[in-house]
Amino acid sequence: MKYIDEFRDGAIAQKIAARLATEADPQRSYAFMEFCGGHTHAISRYGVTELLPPNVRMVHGPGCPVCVLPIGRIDLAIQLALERGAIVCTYGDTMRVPASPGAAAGEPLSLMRAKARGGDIRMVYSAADALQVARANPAREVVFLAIGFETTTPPTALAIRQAAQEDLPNFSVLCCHVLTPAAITHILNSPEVKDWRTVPLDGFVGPAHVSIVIGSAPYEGFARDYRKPVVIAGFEPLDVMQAVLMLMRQVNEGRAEVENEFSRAVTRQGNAAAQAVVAEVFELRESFEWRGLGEVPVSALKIKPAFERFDAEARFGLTYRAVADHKQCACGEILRGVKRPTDCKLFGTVCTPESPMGSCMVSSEGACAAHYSYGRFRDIPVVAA
Amino acid sequence: MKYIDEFRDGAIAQKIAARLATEADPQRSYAFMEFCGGHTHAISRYGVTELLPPNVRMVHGPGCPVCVLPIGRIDLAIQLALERGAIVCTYGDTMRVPASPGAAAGEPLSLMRAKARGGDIRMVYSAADALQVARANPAREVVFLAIGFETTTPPTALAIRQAAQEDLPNFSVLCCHVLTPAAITHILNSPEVKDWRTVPLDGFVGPAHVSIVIGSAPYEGFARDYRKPVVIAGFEPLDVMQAVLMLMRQVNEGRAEVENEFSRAVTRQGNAAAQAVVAEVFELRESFEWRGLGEVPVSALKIKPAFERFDAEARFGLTYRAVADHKQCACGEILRGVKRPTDCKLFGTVCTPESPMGSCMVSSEGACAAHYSYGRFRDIPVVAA
Amino acid sequence: MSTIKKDYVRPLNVKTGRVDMNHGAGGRASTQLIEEIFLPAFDNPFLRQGHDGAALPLPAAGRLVVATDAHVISPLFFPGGDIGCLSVHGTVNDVAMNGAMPLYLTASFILEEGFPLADLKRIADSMGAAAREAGVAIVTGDTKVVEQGKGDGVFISTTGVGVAAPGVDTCGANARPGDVVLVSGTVGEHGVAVLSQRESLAFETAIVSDTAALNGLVAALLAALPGREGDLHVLRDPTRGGLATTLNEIARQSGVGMLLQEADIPVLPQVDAACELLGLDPLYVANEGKLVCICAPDVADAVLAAMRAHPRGVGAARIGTVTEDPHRFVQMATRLGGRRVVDWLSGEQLPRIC
Amino acid sequence: MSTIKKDYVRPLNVKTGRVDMNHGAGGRASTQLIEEIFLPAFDNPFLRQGHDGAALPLPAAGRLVVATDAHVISPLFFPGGDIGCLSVHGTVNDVAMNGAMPLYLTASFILEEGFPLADLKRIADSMGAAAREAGVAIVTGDTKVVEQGKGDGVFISTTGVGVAAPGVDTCGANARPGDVVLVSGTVGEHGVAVLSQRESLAFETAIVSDTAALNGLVAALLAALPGREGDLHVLRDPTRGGLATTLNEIARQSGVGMLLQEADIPVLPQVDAACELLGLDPLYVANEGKLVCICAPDVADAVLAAMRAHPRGVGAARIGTVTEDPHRFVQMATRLGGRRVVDWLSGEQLPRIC
Amino acid sequence: MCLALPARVVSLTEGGTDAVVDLGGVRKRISIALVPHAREGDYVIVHVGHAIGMIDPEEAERTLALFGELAALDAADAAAVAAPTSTTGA
Amino acid sequence: MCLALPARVVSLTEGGTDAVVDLGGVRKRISIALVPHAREGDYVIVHVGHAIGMIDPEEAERTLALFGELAALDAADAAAVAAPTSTTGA
Ligand code: SF4
Ligand code: SF4
Ligand SMILES: [Mg+2]
Ligand SMILES: [Mg+2]
Ligand SMILES: [Mg+2]
Ligand SMILES: [Mg+2]
Ligand SMILES: [Mg+2]
Ligand SMILES: [Mg+2]
Ligand SMILES: [Mg+2]
Ligand SMILES: [Mg+2]
Ligand SMILES: [Mg+2]
Ligand SMILES: [Mg+2]
Repeated sequence: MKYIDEFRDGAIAQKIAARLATEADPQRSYAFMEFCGGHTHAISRYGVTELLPPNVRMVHGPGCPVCVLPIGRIDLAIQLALERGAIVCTYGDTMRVPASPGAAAGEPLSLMRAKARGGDIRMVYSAADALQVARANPAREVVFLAIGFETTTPPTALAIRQAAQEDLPNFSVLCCHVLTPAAITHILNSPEVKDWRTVPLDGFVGPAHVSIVIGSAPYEGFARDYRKPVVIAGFEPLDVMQAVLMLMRQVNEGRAEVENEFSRAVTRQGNAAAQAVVAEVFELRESFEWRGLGEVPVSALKIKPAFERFDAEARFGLTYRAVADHKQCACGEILRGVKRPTDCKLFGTVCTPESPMGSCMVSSEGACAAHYSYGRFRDIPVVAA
Repeated sequence: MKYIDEFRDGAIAQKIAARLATEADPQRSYAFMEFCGGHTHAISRYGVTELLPPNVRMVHGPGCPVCVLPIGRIDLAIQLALERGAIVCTYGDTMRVPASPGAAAGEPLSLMRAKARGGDIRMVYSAADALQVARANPAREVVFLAIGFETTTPPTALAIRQAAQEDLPNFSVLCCHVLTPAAITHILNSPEVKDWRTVPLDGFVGPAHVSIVIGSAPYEGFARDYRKPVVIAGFEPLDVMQAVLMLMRQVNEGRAEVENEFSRAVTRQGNAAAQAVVAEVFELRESFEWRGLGEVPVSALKIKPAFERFDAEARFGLTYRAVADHKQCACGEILRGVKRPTDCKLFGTVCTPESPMGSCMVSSEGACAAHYSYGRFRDIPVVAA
Repeated sequence: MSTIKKDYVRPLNVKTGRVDMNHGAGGRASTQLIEEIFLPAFDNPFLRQGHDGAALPLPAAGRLVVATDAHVISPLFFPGGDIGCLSVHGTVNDVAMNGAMPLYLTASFILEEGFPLADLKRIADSMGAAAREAGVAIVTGDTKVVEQGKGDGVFISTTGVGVAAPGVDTCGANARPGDVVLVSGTVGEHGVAVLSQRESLAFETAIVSDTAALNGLVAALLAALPGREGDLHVLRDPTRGGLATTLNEIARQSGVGMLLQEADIPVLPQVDAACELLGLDPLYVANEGKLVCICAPDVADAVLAAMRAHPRGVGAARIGTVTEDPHRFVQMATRLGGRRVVDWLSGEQLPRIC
Repeated sequence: MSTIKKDYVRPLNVKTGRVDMNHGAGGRASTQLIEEIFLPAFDNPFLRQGHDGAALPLPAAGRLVVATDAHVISPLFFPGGDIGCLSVHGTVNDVAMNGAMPLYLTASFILEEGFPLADLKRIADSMGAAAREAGVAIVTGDTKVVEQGKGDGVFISTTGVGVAAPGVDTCGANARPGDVVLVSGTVGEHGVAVLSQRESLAFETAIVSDTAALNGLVAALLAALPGREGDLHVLRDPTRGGLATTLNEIARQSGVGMLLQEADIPVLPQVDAACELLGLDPLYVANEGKLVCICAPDVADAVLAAMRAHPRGVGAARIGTVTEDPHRFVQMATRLGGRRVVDWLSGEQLPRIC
Repeated sequence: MCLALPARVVSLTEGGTDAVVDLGGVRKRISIALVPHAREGDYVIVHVGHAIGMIDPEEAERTLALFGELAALDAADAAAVAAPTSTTGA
Repeated sequence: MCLALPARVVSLTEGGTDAVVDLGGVRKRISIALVPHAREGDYVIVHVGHAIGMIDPEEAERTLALFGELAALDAADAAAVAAPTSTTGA
């Protein structure tokens, strides 16, 4: 597969690993946050950690759209399906995120469990599929639970615009699209990073596919104002390794720049067509609750008044109710880089991918799930008999 | 079971049989038509034929409501289910009556086959069940395909009146209720009976449960005007045998009266309450097509204009289209008493209860089905080894 | 030292939990379902092998008998039983009707998404109890989950494996003119008990399903004929389609006719009444704990005595004889003194209004 | 002379006809369905006994092996196969994975009202052909019909009976540290071929399911180790949950770990591409014609050679070794040079968008 | 023509439109809207979930007695049989 | 963050809003409404059924070349590495 296989080459990986080993300053330790779950996944799936010097630590960021979706939003979707009789369409892993404990005491519901209780909840592979469901079920309300960062927002915008053109009477979107730069700002301004320095952050591996849409320019402030190096990197393992090398060099050389390792797909300006349709359909929300980060100002999008009839919140008169995470769940701290999965008491005991307690255990881009599924071996030696 | 078991007593049956044998005039032959399918069924199931003298022949009449339903009416019901998306409710055996060949060439459809092709067709045990289906499915049209003679009409009338009281917006009735006396008149006026005398008819075993509702008075004209003895009889085997004995005596004595063997349930006036609700909801149809008998004037009921919104014919703008029976099917002649099942070329070959070609092979009250399922042994001897 | 936490699986919520698609995906959730619901209910060393199948000791001699049944009953719980015990009895009996001793069962479950785990556990426990009572081990199984609206709660297919002693052959083709037809008890209870629970019919009755394993009864019949096991010509359980259909099947396979005596066919008065009410004929109503036995006339008394001496055959009766008849009619002398054909079930045995 | 017409049954309309409730009622329509569709497709003397079960010759020696599988695939017809042949292969393979020669199959059908008879015939014919190719006889069965909306076209549960030679024991608990892990060919084709037909995913590919019977391959492996059959420690077919889940099951049952070499695991390039597109991992995608073999290291070369010499094992590869590991982790050295756990499948293997 | 059976009224529901009837130990709720005069202990004739008529116990006795008389007649002459209810003259 | 892959445009549909793309022999129809300039032969980046961007082949070459240079560096000093694209100055 062109533009894929070349970026997974084991021989080159060894060479970058060797460079990293050579260039790492043994006197210091490096902590880089990969914002994106895509990077978290690549690091875990390809075993990139093994190839990094021991004094380089990757800190997982909040860039997993499933992970940052707060419980209250899942509750709204379940309410639409079970109480309002709507067909709720959503992307894969969203189905498994635990909601607040349902009427059926005991375990919390999730969209998947709500489906097992009779909710008509359907997994789609594209916002366009949800539109199709609405066309095929004219007598039913069809709601698309739209999650994701800037990558995923333009297809949702297209779907809403299309619905407006067709004057589809039964389609609406429960919009949960969030913005990457706002989250990075939030982390940089968090007391752990900014004041207490309990979370050392020497730089960011910047988003790959988000940056295709928004370009690299939005990160420039982080380099300039917070003096943090940013290297935008593709989601292939060599991209990640190369980005770490580039970050290490910036740190070693005392630079703080936005560099673009993913120049084959990312420009400074991003995708103008995508930005245009997003601007046509969406506007900024004053504030939005992120799981782990809490209320973050101007960090999400909502549907513009011109398209209000496609806004499920308005259409169904939904009232958002914030719900606290499970008391012992450390998702919040993990999403802010303050804790690692193994710091959570529930990790691997009551919280597993089969019965996740927090959202980080749901998607394989979530820090807990990635560590559970790919990284647990790390503390034991392989003993071949 | 009180009022049942006493009327199935084998010892008494032997005694009535002995009386019949004693009183039968060996010089003549007796042909009695049992109008009702209920009598046909009792005769077959209990083996009554064995207990009658050889010169007594029972002629099966048209009193099987499933049998007389013409193809065009089944077509309408299928059309409602498959083309209009209605839930069609009906009584048991109606499901299996062959309709005209459907779009899917080859075999004719039936309600059961239409159900297998996705039609929402439900068997009910009472008109009240169909009402309940309508209440439970407010978003769907629910049509009750109402068949039957005067026995079954009052419950349908009650359901329509109830729907009107509740102002049920999605319930309607495809009314196919027919009238017994009109059918008897039609047979008595048929050329085979009246003119050519090819069908000798020495009297009628009169309806049991129909007569509970309409009383015995309506038959008096047959005795008076056509000089045919009528004995109203219950549906238990002793009732039938006793009725035959009573008919035989009338014939022997040259009488033509209406006698009531079923006096434990039938009065001269019938059930006034039932007649009242029927009169409230229904009125006479000018003409109605019966399978086998063709168009019979004033032989059926239709829903009164005051209840028109519950009349599926009006509500869906249905147009009745008469459809000819299968060319080789002798149902018509059988229903008129002109032929016996074994006179039909299709009997027991292409036409069997599993794949009936005509309606008489559907219900176990139908002459063909009754003979197929209960009577086929008649021509072979039992040889115990 | 390893900091990895020990394998821990949050137990299934069998109180309020439901089957979801994960339980059928073949991963950890599937394994958990099996280990927490099926293993404890069926427990035996073969099942605990945990292979995709079971390796079993080979019986010493005779013929191997296998039988299978799909169980799709609605409602799943009915007076006198449930789909769990039924799925054991249904197949154990088919093995037994081959004159064989049932040894092992396999079980395949098709669960509908949303099915309550509490009901599943109740069903599995009922299967386990029925298997233990019948002396068979459920040695291997499979579980799939289908989406809501693509199943009906739970379907269970079971397959039984047993061994028939040499000289035993009870297949449907063995009936001969002159043979005696016996039935092990009253007919029609199972079907009536199930129908009584259908919402739209809903009648009240004390009738319970007769569902039961008949391998013990079959063993007793064979034991009553030492050296003459071959005189037990046919065994068959009159399930779907009832006694009438089963006798017609045998008549067809053996190329014979039968003559039954209506007065001798045992039917409980309440079953008779319920059938009247619904317009059914008890001869066509399903049984799940009765058998039909066709045997040589000179052993009929011994067989009938052996039946009546067994708890599953106390109501046994001689109901007719096998006749020579190229038309293979099952006929019946009615209680009234008439005669009629007792035909195959045609279509479904549905409540009749006319 | 009798005027009764000869038994005549209008043949099923297999062109445009559909399954209706009568076909499952146990009467004449049920019998007709069996006689016109299943009997000709499966034809063999055991099935023709027409009993509610089959009486079979007992194998001479060894262990009796039974296995069962419920098949609920959607779509029913997919590139490379259909639910019919799949239901034969799935169970034949489970018997074969016990080191046994499969002899007999039973088949239980749950049909949804309205299912086209033409499709049923096509499926039955495919089952019959697959059974003949695998050398097994479908000896008995059962058919039920459920109402529309309570099934999904057709579900098929099959049970296989076979016999394992003395000394053969290939159950999942037998893996030992130092053993070699082999796979008989490329993984992931079946699952990808099925997914490619799902309406909402709909992609075009030349990939076809690998569905096939593996009893011939197993026989070849055993034949390659005369007197040392015991060195074939584990056989297992990596179906639902894929290679990864199967290896985890074995690790758990044997109380061992494994170390795989990603670069050595054979995957077709198109399967790789389809998995990339859908966000799937081929290690978790179902196979229906592949086996995993874990054997003693000193016979590994001979086993691998025997695999490659057999038509069903031409793509066989050595993919890893068994390790001592109280945590029972299946680990993998990645192509990149890193290392990771290869965990059980968690939840469903569903297309992933993030 | 249509299937109907005599069953004993066990109890009337409030409002009096429905009743529970008993047939040989089997109980079922039916509508008695068409036989408003039915009371506990009466035998009603049940058809498609509705009582459509009632049994007149005396007439039932009469009919059974008639059957009984046949026994007496067996060896005797047929002439003396009591005529059943006749509603129209000849 | 979200799964996306480079795939080659095989053909454009009429109207030009959709395209068929090829990834390693697997073909799928996607929307190219967000990359209206995509043409046959281009590599687009596909996410949830939509092309959201395009591959710049020259930049891809440059990145790969950069990896390649590491080999040359292996035994040498690290100082001479060419700086990658920098969009903001330090
Ligand atoms: S292990 Fe589970 S409970 Fe703990 S932080 Fe992670 S997701 Fe939350
Ligand atoms: S046998 Fe069939 S075709 Fe012939 S008259 Fe009877 S119902 Fe009609
Ligand atoms: Mg069976
Ligand atoms: Mg059975
Ligand atoms: Mg059986
Ligand atoms: Mg299995
Ligand atoms: Mg259902
Ligand atoms: Mg299996
Ligand atoms: Mg299998
Ligand atoms: Mg297997
Ligand atoms: Mg069966
Ligand atoms: Mg379906």
